[in-house]
Amino acid sequence: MIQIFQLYVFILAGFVGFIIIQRVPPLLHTPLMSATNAISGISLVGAIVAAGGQYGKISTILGFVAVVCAATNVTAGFLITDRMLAMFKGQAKKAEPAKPEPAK
Amino acid sequence: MIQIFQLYVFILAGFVGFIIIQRVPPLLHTPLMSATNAISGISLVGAIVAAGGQYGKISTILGFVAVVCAATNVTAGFLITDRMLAMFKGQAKKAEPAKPEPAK
Amino acid sequence: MRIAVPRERAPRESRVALVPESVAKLVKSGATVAVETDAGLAAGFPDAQYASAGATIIPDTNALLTGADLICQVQPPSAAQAAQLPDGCALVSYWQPGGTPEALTALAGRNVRMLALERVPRITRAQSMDVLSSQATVSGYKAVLLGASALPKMLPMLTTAAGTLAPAKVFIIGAGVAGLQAIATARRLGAVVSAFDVRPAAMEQIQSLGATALKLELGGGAEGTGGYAKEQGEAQARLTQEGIAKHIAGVDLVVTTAAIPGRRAPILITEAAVRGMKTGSVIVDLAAETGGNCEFTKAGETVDVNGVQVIGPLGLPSTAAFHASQMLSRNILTFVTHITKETALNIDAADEITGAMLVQP
Amino acid sequence: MRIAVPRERAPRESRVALVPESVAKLVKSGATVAVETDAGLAAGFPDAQYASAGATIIPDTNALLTGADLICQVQPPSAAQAAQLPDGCALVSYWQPGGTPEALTALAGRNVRMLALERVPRITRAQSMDVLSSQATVSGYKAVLLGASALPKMLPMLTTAAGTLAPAKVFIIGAGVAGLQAIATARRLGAVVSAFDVRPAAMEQIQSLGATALKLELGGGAEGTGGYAKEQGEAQARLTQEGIAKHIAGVDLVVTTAAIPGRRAPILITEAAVRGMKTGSVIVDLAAETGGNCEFTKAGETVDVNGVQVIGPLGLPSTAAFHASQMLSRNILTFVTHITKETALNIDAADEITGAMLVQP
Amino acid sequence: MNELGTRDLIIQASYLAASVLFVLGLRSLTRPAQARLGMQQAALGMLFAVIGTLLNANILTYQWIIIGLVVGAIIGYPMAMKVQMTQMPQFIAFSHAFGAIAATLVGVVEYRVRAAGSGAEGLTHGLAAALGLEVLFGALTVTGSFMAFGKLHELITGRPITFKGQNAVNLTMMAVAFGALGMLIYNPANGAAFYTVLGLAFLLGISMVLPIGGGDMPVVISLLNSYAGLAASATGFAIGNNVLIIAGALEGAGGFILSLMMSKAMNRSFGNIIFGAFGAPPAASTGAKGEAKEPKSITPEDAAVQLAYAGSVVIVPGYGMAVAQAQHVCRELMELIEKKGGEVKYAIHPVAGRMPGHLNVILSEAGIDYGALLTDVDDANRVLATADVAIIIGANDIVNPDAEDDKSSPLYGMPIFRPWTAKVVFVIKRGKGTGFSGVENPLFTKDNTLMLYGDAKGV
Amino acid sequence: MNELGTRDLIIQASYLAASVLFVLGLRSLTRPAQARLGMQQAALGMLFAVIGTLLNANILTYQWIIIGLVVGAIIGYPMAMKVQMTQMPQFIAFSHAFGAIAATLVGVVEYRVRAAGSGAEGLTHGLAAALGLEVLFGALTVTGSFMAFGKLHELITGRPITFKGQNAVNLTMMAVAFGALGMLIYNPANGAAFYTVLGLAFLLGISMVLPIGGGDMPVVISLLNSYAGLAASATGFAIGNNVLIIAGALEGAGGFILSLMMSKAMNRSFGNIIFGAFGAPPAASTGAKGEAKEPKSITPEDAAVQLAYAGSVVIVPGYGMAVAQAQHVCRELMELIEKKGGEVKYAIHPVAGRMPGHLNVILSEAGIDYGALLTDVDDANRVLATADVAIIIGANDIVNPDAEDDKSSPLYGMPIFRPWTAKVVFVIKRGKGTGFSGVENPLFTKDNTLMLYGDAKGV
Ligand SMILES: NC(=O)c1ccc[n+]([C@@H]2O[C@H](COP(=O)([O-])OP(=O)(O)OC[C@H]3O[C@@H](n4cnc5c(N)ncnc54)[C@H](OP(=O)(O)O)[C@@H]3O)[C@@H](O)[C@H]2O)c1
Ligand SMILES: NC(=O)c1ccc[n+]([C@@H]2O[C@H](COP(=O)([O-])OP(=O)(O)OC[C@H]3O[C@@H](n4cnc5c(N)ncnc54)[C@H](OP(=O)(O)O)[C@@H]3O)[C@@H](O)[C@H]2O)c1
Ligand SMILES: NC(=O)c1ccc[n+]([C@@H]2O[C@H](COP(=O)([O-])OP(=O)(O)OC[C@H]3O[C@@H](n4cnc5c(N)ncnc54)[C@H](O)[C@@H]3O)[C@@H](O)[C@H]2O)c1
Ligand SMILES: NC(=O)c1ccc[n+]([C@@H]2O[C@H](COP(=O)([O-])OP(=O)(O)OC[C@H]3O[C@@H](n4cnc5c(N)ncnc54)[C@H](O)[C@@H]3O)[C@@H](O)[C@H]2O)c1
Repeated sequence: MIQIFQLYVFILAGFVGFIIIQRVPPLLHTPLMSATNAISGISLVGAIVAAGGQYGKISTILGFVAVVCAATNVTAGFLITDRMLAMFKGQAKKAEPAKPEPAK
Repeated sequence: MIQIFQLYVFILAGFVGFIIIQRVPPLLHTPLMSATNAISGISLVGAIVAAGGQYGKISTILGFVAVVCAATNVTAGFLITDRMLAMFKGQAKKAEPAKPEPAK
Repeated sequence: MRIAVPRERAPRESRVALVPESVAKLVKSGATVAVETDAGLAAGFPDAQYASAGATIIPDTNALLTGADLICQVQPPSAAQAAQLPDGCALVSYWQPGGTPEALTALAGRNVRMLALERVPRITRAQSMDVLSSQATVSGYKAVLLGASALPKMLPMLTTAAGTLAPAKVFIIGAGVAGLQAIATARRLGAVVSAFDVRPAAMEQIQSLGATALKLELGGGAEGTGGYAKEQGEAQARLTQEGIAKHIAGVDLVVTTAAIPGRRAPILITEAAVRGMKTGSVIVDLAAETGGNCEFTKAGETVDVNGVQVIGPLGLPSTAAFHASQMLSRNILTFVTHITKETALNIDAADEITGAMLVQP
Repeated sequence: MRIAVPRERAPRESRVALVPESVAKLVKSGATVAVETDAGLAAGFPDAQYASAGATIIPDTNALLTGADLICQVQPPSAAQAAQLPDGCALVSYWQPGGTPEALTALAGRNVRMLALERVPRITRAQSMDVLSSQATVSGYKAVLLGASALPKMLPMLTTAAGTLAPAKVFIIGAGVAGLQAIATARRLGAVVSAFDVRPAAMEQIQSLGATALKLELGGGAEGTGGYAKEQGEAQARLTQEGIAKHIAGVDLVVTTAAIPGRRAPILITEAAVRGMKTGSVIVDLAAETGGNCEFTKAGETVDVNGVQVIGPLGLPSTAAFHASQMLSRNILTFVTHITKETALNIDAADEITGAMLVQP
Repeated sequence: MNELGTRDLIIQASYLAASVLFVLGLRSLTRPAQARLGMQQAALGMLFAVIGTLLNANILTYQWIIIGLVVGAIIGYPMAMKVQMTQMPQFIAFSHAFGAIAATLVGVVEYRVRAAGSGAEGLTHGLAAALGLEVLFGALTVTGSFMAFGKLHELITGRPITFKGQNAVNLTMMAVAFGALGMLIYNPANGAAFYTVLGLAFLLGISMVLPIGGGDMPVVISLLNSYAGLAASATGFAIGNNVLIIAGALEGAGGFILSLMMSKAMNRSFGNIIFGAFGAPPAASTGAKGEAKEPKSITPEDAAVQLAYAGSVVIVPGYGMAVAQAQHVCRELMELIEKKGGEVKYAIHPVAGRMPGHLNVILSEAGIDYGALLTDVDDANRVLATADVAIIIGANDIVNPDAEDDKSSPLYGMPIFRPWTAKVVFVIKRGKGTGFSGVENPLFTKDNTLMLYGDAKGV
Repeated sequence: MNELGTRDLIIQASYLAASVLFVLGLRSLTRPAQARLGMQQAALGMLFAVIGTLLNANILTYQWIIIGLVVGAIIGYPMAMKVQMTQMPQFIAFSHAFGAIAATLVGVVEYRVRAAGSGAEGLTHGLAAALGLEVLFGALTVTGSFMAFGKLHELITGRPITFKGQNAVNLTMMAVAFGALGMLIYNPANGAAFYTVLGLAFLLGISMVLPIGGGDMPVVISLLNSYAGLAASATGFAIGNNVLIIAGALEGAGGFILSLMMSKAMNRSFGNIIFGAFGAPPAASTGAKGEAKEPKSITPEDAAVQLAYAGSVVIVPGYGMAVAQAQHVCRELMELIEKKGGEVKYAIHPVAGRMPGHLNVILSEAGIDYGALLTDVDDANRVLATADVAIIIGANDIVNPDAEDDKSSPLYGMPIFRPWTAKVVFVIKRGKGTGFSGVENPLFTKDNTLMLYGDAKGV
């Protein structure tokens, strides 16, 4: 049963990703790329399990390397994204994307 | 564990519903209302289980009524939706919603 | 019913009362139309077109008028012409300006019912017979062309390798039919346009053409009945003059169109105001016919005051005789249709429109 | 350096070579400027403005010219004026039309270097000195106003209670500077505009102003050097004439601007073409000065051919003397700056621009 | 990995397929051109779900199920096919009530079965919570939907029914219901608590809808949709069925957001509709048929969508367009429509505006081609008669039918445009002002006329 | 109902929170104004996920984990803070490679552990499939990302590297990799198959990116993002972790659709970029720095969004605008910008167009106020120097810096506009045509200049 549920979760999450990303304006494509990269650092979770599991020396070493790499990815990913988005900050006040039919 | 997964499924599906419905143009609000109504006929699934389970007479009767009601809902719901949407058919060729920035 | 269209004889008049298109419609509705030779020539409608519209071309005036039930012309009849008309006929033409008491007596003598075009009431139903509106349209347009031609400047802004030319400033006084058309024309040519009118409703109308409305603090509205303006009080008038004087000191071209029905046009631009203008400025006074809105205006002449030209044009519609005739003819056609009943003339003095137009001696 | 600006004496010339604004700039750059009394009056620049710009106003022509290093004027010098000039000075003005061999001899006699404004080469750098362009701008604009005033129609389409007036059809021949400006002006007034030019590049330029380009099948391009047109071959010319004749039969107003530098203007509208036009149509021939594009054109006159008016205007820029002078003056100012080096005149015959403008006897 | 039996695999696969088809179907509604196909997919999804369920090993007898399905189809089919388009909203409500009955009944059966211990598993706290929520939302939806149907079908008055202390009563009922729910969860075997929840939910459904006006019913129906969705989800949790959870969650979230969007489109706050329905009834709105002959209004967004699907559009500009200097905006509109393959013409009335040729000037300023103008009244009326949409921008007198119909009108005798011969008419003006002549315009209350109030620049 | 321990509950709650935060964070990217806050939420989500994991009962030693986290942070921080904005794309690729290494290593560890039987469960077929896919996608991403980084950072030539039979080689490798994967699933204990998959995936990563030009790298990076997401999801399946599944699925779907959108925005087909990268290198694109001094191009959508956030905009129209008759479109653009609070000015050059005052005519046709015009070259240059965006519409010679810099240019000495002093410059023209004077314009290759090819009507 668990696998079935996992499949549901996977498919639904894929849907969510699909629909959301489709609506990201081109201006934010680069930050988005960076953001998905940051989130892909989620392998850190796997890495932690591997590194902390004490499955033997090699596994621990590999796990350790994995933790380092994943942590690097997470740190760099989120920071880069944040820096990029900070550039929009000053303009953020003007807010709200373009509407096709202005109602002035 | 199962409940956790169910919760995930519920939350993710809710997200999907939320995001999708938000983008439905006002023109289609009425068909949409009808469509969600049709889908709410999904209780048919529960009704079938209840009616077929042979949990005793009362349960079976209640289940039977439930099946009738749900089947009515499903049939009417989908047919009404279809009729409404058929009205857009003639215009469907012209397709595609407005783009804010024309690129001719 | 026999309709006669004589050739206009007044100087500066190039219009014709009915153009071939209207003639054809009248003929189709059962009337007989006789047109004097070369009646439409000056307006750009040669006899051949009338002939093919179904009219008879008659060179002799007497022959033309004989047996006519209705005579359509532009200018009012002279006493001499009036005496010539067939007994009991009807005449559709302008009566003012130009109609004389003698002519009226002569008309009465021949039992001719005179229907004055300029008296069409300004009600919604009669809009398509309203010659004042249709001819004022031409005047407003032509006045700006006249002014723009006389002006030593170009109206539009132009950025060129030889510097940027500032757009000319044009000021229109009186935002009636002519005034609004003048605003539109000056705007088309790229000028920066402002305008003034005493009627409060005119403000919005001025802005609806993209011009700025000059606001003078005067107090009290000035809209009379039928869309006409009523006369201003003494104090108001002075305030208006002063406000205008101040404004036109910076203006290149002024077109005035202010009129009050049945009276001398109000003086809006004083001597001092003209002297306060820049050399090379131009004033076109469309009210010249009724005395002018400017103290210097001489009807039919151009006066140079210290380098400011004051032009008092007469008969502007005739300078665009083709289109002016076309509209006039449409107005007359609609009116003729209004006063005909089954191909016969039916002049009903009790009718709201016809009654208002009948000139009683 | 002393610069003198005489009053123009030619008939129909109301422009002035330098306007107060330019004078002020020259004075600021270290030159002395003397202006003859009333030199700018006709263009709308009174002496007072010159005085406050730093010029000396001199009533006497002789006194004005004495000691002048550079004389700026619009019209070419007559032989008499040439003989009056101070020895060794330089003169900036138009040379053609109007410059005579006698005057040239007289200039040579006084050692005067004549710099002809109309010879500014058409290179990008010299655009701001290009008087042909700046004055043609005025001509193109005024030509349409002239035509529109003469036309018995209104240019724009108007839907009124008295019927819908069709917009007038305007046709521009020659899409050079004047022609393009004419297109723009007619379009502004609401006319339906078409245009024709032999240069293929002009097609796109015509369309860039929202007009339609008339396409005639002729074969072979016609762009010479410097943006000027070259003369057409015999057969091509005939085809052009025929194509134009066919097109203008349905046109209300024609403005012709076609010119080939240094030659008589090509005849593009033949007698037959004019006779094929509607009564009331108007032709404004801007090439009148160099012979006209229409066979009937008489420079400075209006000819009536069967109800078609052929207008051959002369000196159009002078009719908008204020703006025309302003641009001319800017052109001259730029050129004067080009030929001055540290407040002294420095006429370098080897310079691409100056060299081209020097009139050699 | 605990491998599943083939049958289970098929069941799960069809559930998965159903879920995906539901999502895709709803998604298709964001694009009108694909909506119909999408909903047919959703129907297919429903079929998968049913088939999957029928394969369920727990089902011992098919007899009643088959009969039930057939009977349901027999009731549903004519209901759906006969109802008129204008009655759609109430029949959605009606059909909806049926679905809710089913959900409620399932909840009751399940509770009975589990409480009796005859089911596969006993009653846990979680299960009790799920079932309690199921009947709460289910029952509320049943009576609420019937009420909405009644109001729309005018069995009950469409006007809000209010009485003093209504809010207090509602709040008390709600509190009690939640209290009972709490008790149920605390002690799953507490049957009294379960039925209290059920009963109160029925009452709540009625009392919630009572004070809401007929015009606001579509918002209510949407909200009830949302509740029904939550009920379905709860069922899913209770019987461990993903399809139910997913479809329910889709509906729950979708219905809720839809009701928000609808109330926004009606320019009313959601809270206002649901709770504050006291005082004056709403003036007019989409589904309302109550008030006689008030002009119908519409929002720019709705108009924009309708325009996007119009093939031929005639714009009738008047003085108001000049006042608003809306010519450029109007041109943009034209370009948008033309890009979609529609055709736009402008009908210029001889006396539109305040001077001869006023609108010619204005439109030529916007660079609109002479070719797009209809300047002859008869021509224009011919084109209007076949147009999909007529847009009246700041015009009034020139489209006043009184000029033809009412001899006493000052406009009588003036030739006018007949925009009402087009399929739909939009009128854009600032408010209920009259034109130059100062007379009222009966056009604005015609059935196919929709008012779009605002400055003429506002589309 | 199998109740969970408190610790498990906390873990699951933090995972759930992390999942929701990820979704919300990504969603915030659809609204530029909230994007930053949203991504900070996502970072918080990551924190939750890590904390949740650290609570995992299976973790016996924290020492290496802590050290690893600290080391990672120490490496990542300067990397992120020092990199220049223009180098973003390559550093995203670089950082991405690290994530992929982690995923791959986890896969290897997990396989080793499970194969050795020392883990909680043994190797099922499903687990083998999950782990196989994990290392396949993971390893592919590692080398692919490094390649992309190298190309963008110009360690490797940005030009596509192709050789004959490349496709055949790639396809063969792919086939073998999938074959090995199949064997692995069939026999989970087949370590050789597992490592074959791993090795081939490394090779595939290289060979896939080799033939793709530097300009197309952003598309590739996105696609690799997608693969990394799938790897993460596979990990999630393998170790039964929802957060991994959700984050991975979000990324997998998102990255894929993003790469599709990007290739569409570059007007190239996706397939073309990924498979057909033979022949000529792509002209130019957003992140590419490869080709020396090729003008950078941009899509109308990107330009539109950048404009939406510009405070002051100067439009420099030239002859091309007249040719395209784009004045009305230009006015719309102006209105859009002004509605957002931006200010628009038009800089009219003395010799813009083909006749004196050409652009005055054109702009007055569109009803643009004289007040919005800058007609003095010096004034205009002052305004340009402080402008956020300069838009050159169909102008060329009048903005050619050669007129100031290059004595030999025919334009030398003409006063010109200096749009490059504005923060960003958009140039809208049909192609690489020259202006009236026929000379090249070095403006177009300046660093802050972005070309928008197309008819001038196209924004
Ligand atoms: N053409 C001529 O020569 C001429 C001359 C004089 C008189 N007239 C008369 O003028 C009338 C012309 O008819 P029409 O239909 O063009 O105009 P109208 O009947 O005067 O109607 C104009 C409408 O526009 C609306 N409006 C005003 N400003 C607006 C804005 N900024 N935005 C949106 N709507 C606005 C007004 O309603 P709200 O206030 O509700 O917005 C008004 O009802 C006729 O009665 C004609 O007889 C014509
Ligand atoms: N103002 C005057 O009086 C006058 C008179 C004669 C000559 N000139 C000369 O004309 C030039 C004026 O400079 P300018 O910058 O205005 O124009 P320009 O230098 O001629 O450049 C026009 C640019 O517009 C582009 N273009 C053409 N059609 C287009 C379309 N439909 N959509 C988008 N882009 C289009 C062309 O590039 P693509 O082909 O790549 O699209 C071209 O590079 C100066 O050299 C001046 O000396 C001026
Ligand atoms: N209802 C209809 O059918 C109809 C028909 C035609 C005209 N009208 C309206 O009638 C009005 C006047 O038409 P007209 O042009 O024939 O009027 P007109 O020629 O009599 O006067 C011209 C304008 O001068 C203005 N004026 C008068 N005294 C002034 C002063 N002291 N200072 C400034 N301005 C002064 C008047 O207000 C008027 O606008 C217009 O608004 C027109 O729209 C209505
Ligand atoms: N590069 C520069 O700096 C610069 C400066 C000024 C003008 N120019 C260009 O030079 C060109 C001509 O300028 P102009 O107006 O002084 O020219 P012009 O007055 O000599 O001629 C006017 C027009 O008539 C046309 N023409 C000649 N023979 C014709 C015929 N048989 N039929 C039809 N048309 C005929 C010409 O092609 C020209 O367009 C323009 O395109 C202008 O843009 C360039």
